[in-house]
Amino acid sequence: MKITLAILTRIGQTIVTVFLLVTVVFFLLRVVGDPAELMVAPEASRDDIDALRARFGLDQPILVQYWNYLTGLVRFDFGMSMTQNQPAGEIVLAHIAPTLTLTVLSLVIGVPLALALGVVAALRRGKLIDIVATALATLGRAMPNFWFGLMLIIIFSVGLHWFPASGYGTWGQLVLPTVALSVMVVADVTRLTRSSMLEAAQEDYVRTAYAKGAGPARATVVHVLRNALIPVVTVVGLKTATLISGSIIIETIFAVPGLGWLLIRSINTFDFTLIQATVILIGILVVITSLIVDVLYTLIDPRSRDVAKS
Amino acid sequence: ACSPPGAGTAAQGGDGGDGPFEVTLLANADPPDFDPHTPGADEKANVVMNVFDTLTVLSPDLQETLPSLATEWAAIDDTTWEFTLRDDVDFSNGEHFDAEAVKFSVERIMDPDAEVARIGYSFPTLESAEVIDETTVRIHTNVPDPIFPERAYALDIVPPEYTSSVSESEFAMNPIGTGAYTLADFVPGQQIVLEANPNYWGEKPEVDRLIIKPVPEASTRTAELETGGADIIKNAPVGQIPELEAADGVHVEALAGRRIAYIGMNLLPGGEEALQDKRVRQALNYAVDVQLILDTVMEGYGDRTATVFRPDFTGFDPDLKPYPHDPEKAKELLAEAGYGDGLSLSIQFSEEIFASAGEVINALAAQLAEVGVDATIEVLDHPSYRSVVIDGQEANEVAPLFAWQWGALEPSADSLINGTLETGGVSAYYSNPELDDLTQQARQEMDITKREDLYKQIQALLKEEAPFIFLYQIPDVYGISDRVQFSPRLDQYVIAKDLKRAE
Amino acid sequence: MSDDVIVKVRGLNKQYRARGASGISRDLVHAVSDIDLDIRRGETLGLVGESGCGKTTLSRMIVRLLAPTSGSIEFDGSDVSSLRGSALKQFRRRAQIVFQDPYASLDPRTTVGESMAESLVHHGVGDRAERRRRVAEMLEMVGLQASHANRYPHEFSGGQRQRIGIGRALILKPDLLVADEPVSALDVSVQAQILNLLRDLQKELNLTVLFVAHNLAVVENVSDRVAVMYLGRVVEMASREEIFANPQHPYTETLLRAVPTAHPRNRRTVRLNLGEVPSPLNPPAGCAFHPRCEIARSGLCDREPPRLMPVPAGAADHQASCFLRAGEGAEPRTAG
Amino acid sequence: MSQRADTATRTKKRAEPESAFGAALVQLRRNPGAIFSVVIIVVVVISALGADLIAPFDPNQQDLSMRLMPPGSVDAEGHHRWLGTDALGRDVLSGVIHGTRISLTVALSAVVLGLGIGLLLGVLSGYYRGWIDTIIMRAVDVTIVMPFFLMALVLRIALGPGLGSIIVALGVSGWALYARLVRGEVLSLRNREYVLASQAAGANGWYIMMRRITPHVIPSLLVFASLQVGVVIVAEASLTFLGLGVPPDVPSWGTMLATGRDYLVRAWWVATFPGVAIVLTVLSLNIFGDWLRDVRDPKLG
Amino acid sequence: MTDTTLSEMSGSEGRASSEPVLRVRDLRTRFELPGGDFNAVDGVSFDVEAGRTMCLVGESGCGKSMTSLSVMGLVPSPGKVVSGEVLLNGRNIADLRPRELQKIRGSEVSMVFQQPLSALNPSYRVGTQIREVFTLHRDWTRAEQTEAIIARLRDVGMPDPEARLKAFPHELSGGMAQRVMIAMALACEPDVLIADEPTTALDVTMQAQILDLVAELQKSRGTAVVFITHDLGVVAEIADDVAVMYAGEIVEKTGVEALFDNPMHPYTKGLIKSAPLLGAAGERLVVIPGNVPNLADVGPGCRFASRCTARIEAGLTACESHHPQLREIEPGHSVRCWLYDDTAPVAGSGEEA
Ligand SMILES: Nc1ncnc2c1ncn2[C@@H]1O[C@H](COP(=O)(O)OP(=O)(O)OP(=O)(O)O)[C@@H](O)[C@H]1O
Ligand SMILES: Nc1ncnc2c1ncn2[C@@H]1O[C@H](COP(=O)(O)OP(=O)(O)OP(=O)(O)O)[C@@H](O)[C@H]1O
Ligand SMILES: [Mg+2]
Ligand SMILES: [Mg+2]
Repeated sequence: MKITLAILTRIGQTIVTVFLLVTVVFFLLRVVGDPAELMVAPEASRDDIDALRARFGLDQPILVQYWNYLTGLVRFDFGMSMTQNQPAGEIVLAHIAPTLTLTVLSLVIGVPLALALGVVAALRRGKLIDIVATALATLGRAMPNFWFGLMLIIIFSVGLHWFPASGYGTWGQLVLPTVALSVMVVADVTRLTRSSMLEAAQEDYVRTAYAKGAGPARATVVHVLRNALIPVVTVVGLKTATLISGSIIIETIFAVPGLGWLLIRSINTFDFTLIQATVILIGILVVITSLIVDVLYTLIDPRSRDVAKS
Repeated sequence: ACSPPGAGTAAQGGDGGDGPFEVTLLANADPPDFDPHTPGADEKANVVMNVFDTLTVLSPDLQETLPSLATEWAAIDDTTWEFTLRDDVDFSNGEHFDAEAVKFSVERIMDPDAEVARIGYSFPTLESAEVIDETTVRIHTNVPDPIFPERAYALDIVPPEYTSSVSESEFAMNPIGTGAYTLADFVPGQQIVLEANPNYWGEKPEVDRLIIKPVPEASTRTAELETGGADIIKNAPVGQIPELEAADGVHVEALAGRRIAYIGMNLLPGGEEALQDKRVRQALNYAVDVQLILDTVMEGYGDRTATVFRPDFTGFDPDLKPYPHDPEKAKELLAEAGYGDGLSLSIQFSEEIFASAGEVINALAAQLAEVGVDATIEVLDHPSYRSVVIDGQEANEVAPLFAWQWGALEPSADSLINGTLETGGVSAYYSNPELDDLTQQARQEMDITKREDLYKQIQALLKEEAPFIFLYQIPDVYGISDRVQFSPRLDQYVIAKDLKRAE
Repeated sequence: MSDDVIVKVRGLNKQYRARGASGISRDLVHAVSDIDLDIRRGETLGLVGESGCGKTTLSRMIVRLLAPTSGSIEFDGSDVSSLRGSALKQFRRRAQIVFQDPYASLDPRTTVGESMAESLVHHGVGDRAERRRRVAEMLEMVGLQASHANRYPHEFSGGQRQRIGIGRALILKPDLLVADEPVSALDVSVQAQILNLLRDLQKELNLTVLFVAHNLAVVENVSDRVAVMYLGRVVEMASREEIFANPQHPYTETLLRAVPTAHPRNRRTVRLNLGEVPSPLNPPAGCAFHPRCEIARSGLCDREPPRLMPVPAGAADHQASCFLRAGEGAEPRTAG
Repeated sequence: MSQRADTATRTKKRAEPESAFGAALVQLRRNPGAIFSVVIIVVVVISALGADLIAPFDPNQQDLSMRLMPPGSVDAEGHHRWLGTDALGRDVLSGVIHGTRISLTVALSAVVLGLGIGLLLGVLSGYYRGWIDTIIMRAVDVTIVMPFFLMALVLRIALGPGLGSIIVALGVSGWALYARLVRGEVLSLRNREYVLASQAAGANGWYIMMRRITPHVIPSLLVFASLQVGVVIVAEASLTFLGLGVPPDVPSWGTMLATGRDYLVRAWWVATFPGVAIVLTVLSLNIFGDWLRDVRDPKLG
Repeated sequence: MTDTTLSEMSGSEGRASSEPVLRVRDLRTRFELPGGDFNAVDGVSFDVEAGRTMCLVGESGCGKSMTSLSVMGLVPSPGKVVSGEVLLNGRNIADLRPRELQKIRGSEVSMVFQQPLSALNPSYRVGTQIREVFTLHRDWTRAEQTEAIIARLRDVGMPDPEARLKAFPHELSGGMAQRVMIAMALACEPDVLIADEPTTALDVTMQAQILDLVAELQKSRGTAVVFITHDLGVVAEIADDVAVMYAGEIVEKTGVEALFDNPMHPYTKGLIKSAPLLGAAGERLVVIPGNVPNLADVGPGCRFASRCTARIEAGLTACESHHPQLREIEPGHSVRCWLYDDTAPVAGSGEEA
């Protein structure tokens, strides 16, 4: 009962956030300039530009445009793309799959790896393996990912011919971008796992476990790790959000036709409707992710469950 | 280059020699659509030029006008061209090609009520088309247009029945033409597949499939070519050309391209005071060492131009020499004009305006600095830069100096002058009645020698007036797999039927 | 002294909106329900009760650090329950509070002197020198040295910090001092020092004190009168002697029985079955104590909450909220 | 009753400001990673401050005849080019040294800007709660959901090119994180007894926020910020890579990396050295930040 | 349940009752910290016999918890047991290998902590956490385990134990959680139960119930209990023997009645007098002046010297320079104080001797 209420409230919040996002993006873009001028060929006449303006309703007062856009959204109509002769909504939907595939793959690979590294680093605190694992993780944060991506291409495509450098469609093509994205995941999750392991290891209940006769292995895995995972879930959730909205560079470098790629492309062509549609969709995905994280959180942390009981 | 395991791209399909021959071409991005009559010609060219035919075609150097759907043509009077059409041509959907199709296409282009913007601006002289019989069509122009047959290269013919039976957007995504290829598959962001048209009226091409893939990052395109993931890449970053030249299984083909790079000056009222003085403008031209930049930053590619005229332009004056690199002269002129103590100007550009723009502008700025002109660099993102320059005269946000380029498709300076120098041109920040007058005369002059003479006068005037810092013809550099034989065209189109298997 | 009431609380309620983990649950915690309470000028009123029964909530409302949900608080004859702005500030000059946790109640980044002088600053008392003088005076009064003003809290022990907290509360010379478990966090030896100090100061400054504690022995030691709270309500109120010698409410009896003995020879021999404190989220209907009460009568005690009534019937200065005990004037007392 | 023992444990765990500093110094000596990071940070700061004195060349000085010289070579005039030259014949070492200044200026200003906004709004949000909180937190959500590059592009266009707009773009997109962090801390601080004590003493909301809450938020905020400086350095490089960042004539690590990418195979040194500079700096900031946090929170130390 | 008989054999019957189950000899636990090194436990010795309760009292920070953790072999780093013996059923735990030590913890000796809610793992159900003890120490089937868990919960007076199995710790009140802790500690019927301030976090009514519970369970099982508290009331309620700690040392050790009737050490006296007692209303409390010394810089003398008024009254001079030893003054009553020691050196003699 209260759980449903909680979910409804979250959905309400989500709608508010998305509405604000739409509004902010809409007006921000209008600050920027007139897409009509940007879309026509340099050789076009002023009449052509005016015609274009009229076609996309850019000649109307901005509030009218905004109202029309909102009423369209309610009907799931994101407007026509200004550069591609298709509804923006359809275009965006067609680009979700690559982004989600990459995101999920890099999580599936990155998170377990990071957990393992983090746990080992925490257990062998101050030892060589800790230093190596933390250094690797930190390196993942320190390396600009476009540089890392290009390095991957030069080494594994051009040099070793192991994987194709770009594109989307085969498994081979997923390898390098997945690696490049996973590094971002591994970096943060390893560090957090390590520190949250160390923190959980200080808790009283771990002492209780030892007092019960548990050995270090059991105390660590059963008692420390389980609780250390709770903050990790939150960060993995946040990370997922950044992966979705932050894959722009990786998708550009590896020519993966996902949402980031689409965003950069629509930004470059000043396709307002397409930018809006992309941003809104990214926003929705991010918010859905945080919903999922909340649910996971409830599963993993019994304390957050008792909202339902009294 | 050997192929990566699991790459599974079609590029390898044709390696054997007898299987279907596939060629993979990498582009920056997907074209917005495939309608030949809407703007975006450059992005769409890879598809449009292969799927559609035009009345005439130009030779790769754009010098000669050759028959295509039209077998011959003649000027009937000052404002009428008559084209004789082939009678053995069908569109790929079976619809027959005839004079009606030409008329339909002309009217489609010129339709003022079209839902979407059409490319009427590419045909400033076009008035109407008149069907004489099935294989004869007359084109009426509003002013005498000596070069209409050349312009006809841009006039793609669409099938009337199909085109009018489907919606704008359906046509744009499922184009039907008479060309050597048909659009077989389009996965946005992944690939466009063109397949040889079995009913093509001309010679059967060697390439069975042309696959076009969008890869936004230039370094990645280079890598793909080197790994065998692609066969043709356009406009590799200049810095990577030597790398490509050295790579196995890959060669580089280059051509002085159709685009002319120059540094524009804001000479409109309200622009920079100092630049109003001709001597200052000339000094800037003396100050820069364009050849050195071409030899180094441009890795030896690109051809110096005296003004903005290409050698293939009507009336090109081979005797007019570029400004020499003469810093002393530059300083002198500056001193004469009262700027002996130096001058501060800012220079605007976007990285995408031409290849290696950042480095070229940097190098230019350093050279200007040597004569006491302190050029502050301002880089904009390409879209905003375009909106600043194009039609930005009223807003006057453009910097005193700005890097720009123009790529006339025809071997004529007309569109270039019209767009960048003639009073009121979309990106013109200059107004000179004399130039306007000469241009207008040349535009309407049917006599070729007189026309050539007018253009020579224009060139001399341009060099003297120096409304730009003249730079060079931007090179078109292609990286090509050794398995493909390809010779670049001045218009930058990759015409699949002209590609051959390497021996 | 005796009947001059300085604080008069009537029908006071405080409800908290308990937030769940997801931030949206709307459970109401009835931290304080329907409290009537008088504090007489110059007395020390002890307030006892178990953890979570609302002692802190009540005491913070009395000094208006919390706004009541409903009810009135009269201070010296005027209602202060809805004061705001400068009127509230003026009230605060006269009613001050000492907190429970000597570690959390001093800002670790502020010197002790500054912390003590803060209220002087806010009320515009004196100039710098004057304030410094008063801080020094107050430090000595609570048994520290004037030179301690420049130190930071971490340089002091818990007992010393609590002295500082008391000094800070008294520096404006308030009429009422609310001490919210001022010794609960301290070791016995230090607790004794603080209790003695409070007692001395009260005499010296003619203070009215509301002294909150959960330790009955402490309350007995300092109080003139005692109020016992259970689950948000005052269930019994009487003079110290009465409460300890003649407890009327069954809960008070329970509390007294649960106190550990003072000597091993007096050890309890029977096992106590005292039950669990219910959650204030959903307190039992009727008398909140009835599920644990040995004498509760169904149909009577589980209907509606009893109010404080004089017990034994007609007693002048002894009130308890128990239907059974209040009616004892008529019925003979049942259990012992 | 719980409080007595609570405080007993707390005194063991809590690091008090003064003693923490001494302990920090002691700890520094024991931690080679921290020493390494401090050394790098000092070097970076010195290069930023003294770039003009340290760098062997003007980083913008071009010589097209000396382009792409490998590290260690000696140029026509007999000067050592320790890290080689780039495509315009500029000295890579000098570029890296001067790049320090720009990258650090951009990163620090952006962090300070974001931190300022985040601190102010976070404190307001956490202290006042209610509708102020709701509004600010929705703004936080929107900022976090909004793709960073879109924001950067829009701001850049709105504010014009140049360092200023990048700083604003980076700063503005960071505020939400700080605001969230600050709000969380404020929520836990505002019910501390010493805050109530200040209220009881007659302090108004502004005084409490400025004097009783903000000073306690700042240390953990600074730890976070030291990590964030690294993030911003990388973000600046990424923006520049996408052509939305620092202008190409300004020697920042980002521009060097972005232009050097065309030469990764031919002249690896052009992009590698600025890349290494970024990695080392960010690495050090991370190690330093981690260490700061450990020192502040001895539970982990 | 063969275990019961086993533990009974080794516990109360198989051994002469004078033979203590737990003997602690000269235990010293040292912390080496940047701020200075100190012994949190400094030469502590005591014995606990089966079926008896030994109370360790003392103020916060005097080393009570460290003593108990040292006995368990669970001293947190950087602390270390540097000397002394802990003999559990005659075996010195310092000689045991880690695996053997693990076998002992939870089965022969177990512990209940002060904060019941934080001592339970928030992520697991109560039943699961008790079950873990059986998994570690007993070869039982799941059904047997469940049965035993329910039995233990019933023993500690948990209402509706079958349902409570499924509860998470945060769903329990402090008192309930402490019962779970006790059920868990007694699950394998250990010989020794160490309870470190198990009632400090609880309300009086709850405390009374827990104290009853411990006493009862101990009586029925013959367990030896080490009960740590700072509350003399609790001592009076539950102890057989008492050791008073001050600054890492035991300063007085005796039977509980003797302690209350005849406290000897000035500190113990102060402690007893400074606690307000029910029924002694309104009296001014006796105060021990001063503060507990910092363990890192205790002087050479008696650690209580600076706060001791008796020393001045008795005109003792040795206290500040000479460290007193714990001496048995009366049978079963030991005190660490020069007042009771004729061998007390006279001022200055320390240097001469
Ligand atoms: N800010 C708050 N929000 C929600 N509930 C609260 C809040 N403050 C207190 N409560 C609840 O109100 C009830 C009374 O709390 P209060 O702190 O007044 O009790 P107390 O008698 O002082 O307890 P203790 O002895 O533990 O200090 C408790 O159940 C508590 O959980
Ligand atoms: N992990 C630790 N690191 C450093 N010092 C510690 C640590 N744990 C305890 N100490 C110190 O050891 C001494 C003894 O601590 P212990 O916890 O045994 O005291 P206690 O008598 O149990 O006190 P309390 O009544 O507060 O529980 C104290 O001075 C304490 O400061
Ligand atoms: Mg309280
Ligand atoms: Mg302890």
